[in-house]
Amino acid sequence: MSDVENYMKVEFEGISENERLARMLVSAFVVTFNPTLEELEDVKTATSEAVTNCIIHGYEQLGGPIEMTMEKKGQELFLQVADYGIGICDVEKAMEPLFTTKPQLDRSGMGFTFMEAFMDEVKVHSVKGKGTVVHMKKIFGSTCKRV
Amino acid sequence: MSDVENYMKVEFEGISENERLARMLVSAFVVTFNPTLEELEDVKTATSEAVTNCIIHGYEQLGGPIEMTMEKKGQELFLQVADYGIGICDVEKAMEPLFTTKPQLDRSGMGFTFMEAFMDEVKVHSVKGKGTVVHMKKIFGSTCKRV
Amino acid sequence: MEAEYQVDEQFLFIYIPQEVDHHVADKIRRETDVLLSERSIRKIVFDFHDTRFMDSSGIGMILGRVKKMRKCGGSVEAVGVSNQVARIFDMAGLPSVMTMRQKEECV
Amino acid sequence: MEAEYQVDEQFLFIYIPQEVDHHVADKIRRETDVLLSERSIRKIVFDFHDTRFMDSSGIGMILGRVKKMRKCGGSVEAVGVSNQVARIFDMAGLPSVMTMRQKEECV
Ligand SMILES: Nc1ncnc2c1ncn2[C@@H]1O[C@H](COP(=O)(O)OP(=O)(O)O)[C@@H](O)[C@H]1O
Ligand SMILES: Nc1ncnc2c1ncn2[C@@H]1O[C@H](COP(=O)(O)OP(=O)(O)O)[C@@H](O)[C@H]1O
Repeated sequence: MSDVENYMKVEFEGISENERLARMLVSAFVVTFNPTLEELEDVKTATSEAVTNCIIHGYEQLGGPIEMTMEKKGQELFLQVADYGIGICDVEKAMEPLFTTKPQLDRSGMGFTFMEAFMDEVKVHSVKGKGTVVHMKKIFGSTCKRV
Repeated sequence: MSDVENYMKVEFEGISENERLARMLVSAFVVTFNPTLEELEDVKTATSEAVTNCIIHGYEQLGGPIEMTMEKKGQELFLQVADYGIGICDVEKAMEPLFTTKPQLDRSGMGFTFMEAFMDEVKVHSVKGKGTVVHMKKIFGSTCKRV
Repeated sequence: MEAEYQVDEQFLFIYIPQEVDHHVADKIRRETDVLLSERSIRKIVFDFHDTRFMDSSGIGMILGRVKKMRKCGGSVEAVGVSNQVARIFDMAGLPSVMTMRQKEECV
Repeated sequence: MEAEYQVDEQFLFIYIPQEVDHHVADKIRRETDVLLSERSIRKIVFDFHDTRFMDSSGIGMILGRVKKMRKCGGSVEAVGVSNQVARIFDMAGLPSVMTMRQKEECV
């Protein structure tokens, strides 16, 4: 942890009211990167997607603890979002655009696609019946833009 | 925990840059109480005092983890701020207005006084060499105002 | 933070709030479907003038209404879409299934 | 978020930022003391027009400057104090050791 300049770990209840809270938390942490408006929106959107997935898929709307960890290393943000819910059987399949297991709830299947589009790195670790962790990385002030 | 409607636990590094972060976190949580501007300011000020004390006194500006816990029960907010720092020998003395052990840092000794003025309850548990927890309670929308 | 609804003949205007996440999208979905079952609506106009945040839950809610309206020969339109929201629309391919009009913005 | 300083003859004007906590107060304390050691200042005027948050660290910083100025026969004044900040000033008894002028506010 020696090269971590700042960090924040948060745990909160997995209810949909807290999706907004999660975006506010990540915004509060990310201001120290002096982000552009677009960078801030990127991180807020990715956070919203990951937290929503814990609530709807991980806990199937029955609630449970969500953990978010943020670390600042130079201009890099490491963001983790975790639940202790049902887990994902086939992560590769889950990450395909438009794939969703909850079409009856009008899910678009674009959650992981947005996370990948807006962050510089997205990795998912999931164990069936144990839970899911999404690891994301964002490099602020990078000159290479996505196409 | 059955009557807790919502909660948030946060851990972050005890550096002065994070005093502002702590106020943003508590503000984000407290909006769900639909607070008046004055109630919001009260809680922000009390949080700022407690977190600053962990940084300056608990960790003597050398850093260390600060934990904040917020719980919503109806219109009551339970706010805890904790450090694992040097602790307080004489809590009663420490809570007296104008008492400070760091006059050389231009401390006013008004931190605990402000916490008590702005919150409905303040309790301090501290163990020398182990750390300090400040438990605070705020009742939102209460008609009885402080004099 | 609440959506507002206005029915004018066969049009349903939905004024979308500032932020559309799953919590908000779910509420709009339920409220809209009540209106669609009670009134004979041919066109939904989503008004995004106030909206500065939307995620994939908003996309799902809109696509669901597009499907529903198509079944009865109706249609869906989005107006006042900011650049921020437009990039989400574009990535999800929404402009190919519905009319989208962007907000005029000074750059 | 940074304080600004202006020296005019023997006056030091300090424009206080929006929020004054320990982090900010400590910076102002250090910057002010450098100016006080370099220039011959008789009066410090803290301008609080922009300030909407202050805690006890701000009080300590101001009281420290009051003591310092008194030693050399100088004084300290606060102007543009909002209701929010004034209630903090009052609780700490600042008005009894320095002049404080409140901001005109519509209630
Ligand atoms: N935290 C999670 N726990 C369990 N399953 C998940 C989780 N996150 C995603 N999934 C699975 O991955 C699928 C795709 O997710 P995503 O791309 O976000 O689309 P959507 O949320 O619209 O379904 C989900 O439908 C679900 O089956
Ligand atoms: N978290 C803490 N750890 C150790 N000591 C503390 C802590 N909080 C307060 N104290 C002690 O209590 C005293 C009074 O605190 P306070 O009223 O906030 O005034 P101030 O911070 O201006 O000194 C401090 O000077 C310090 O000795």
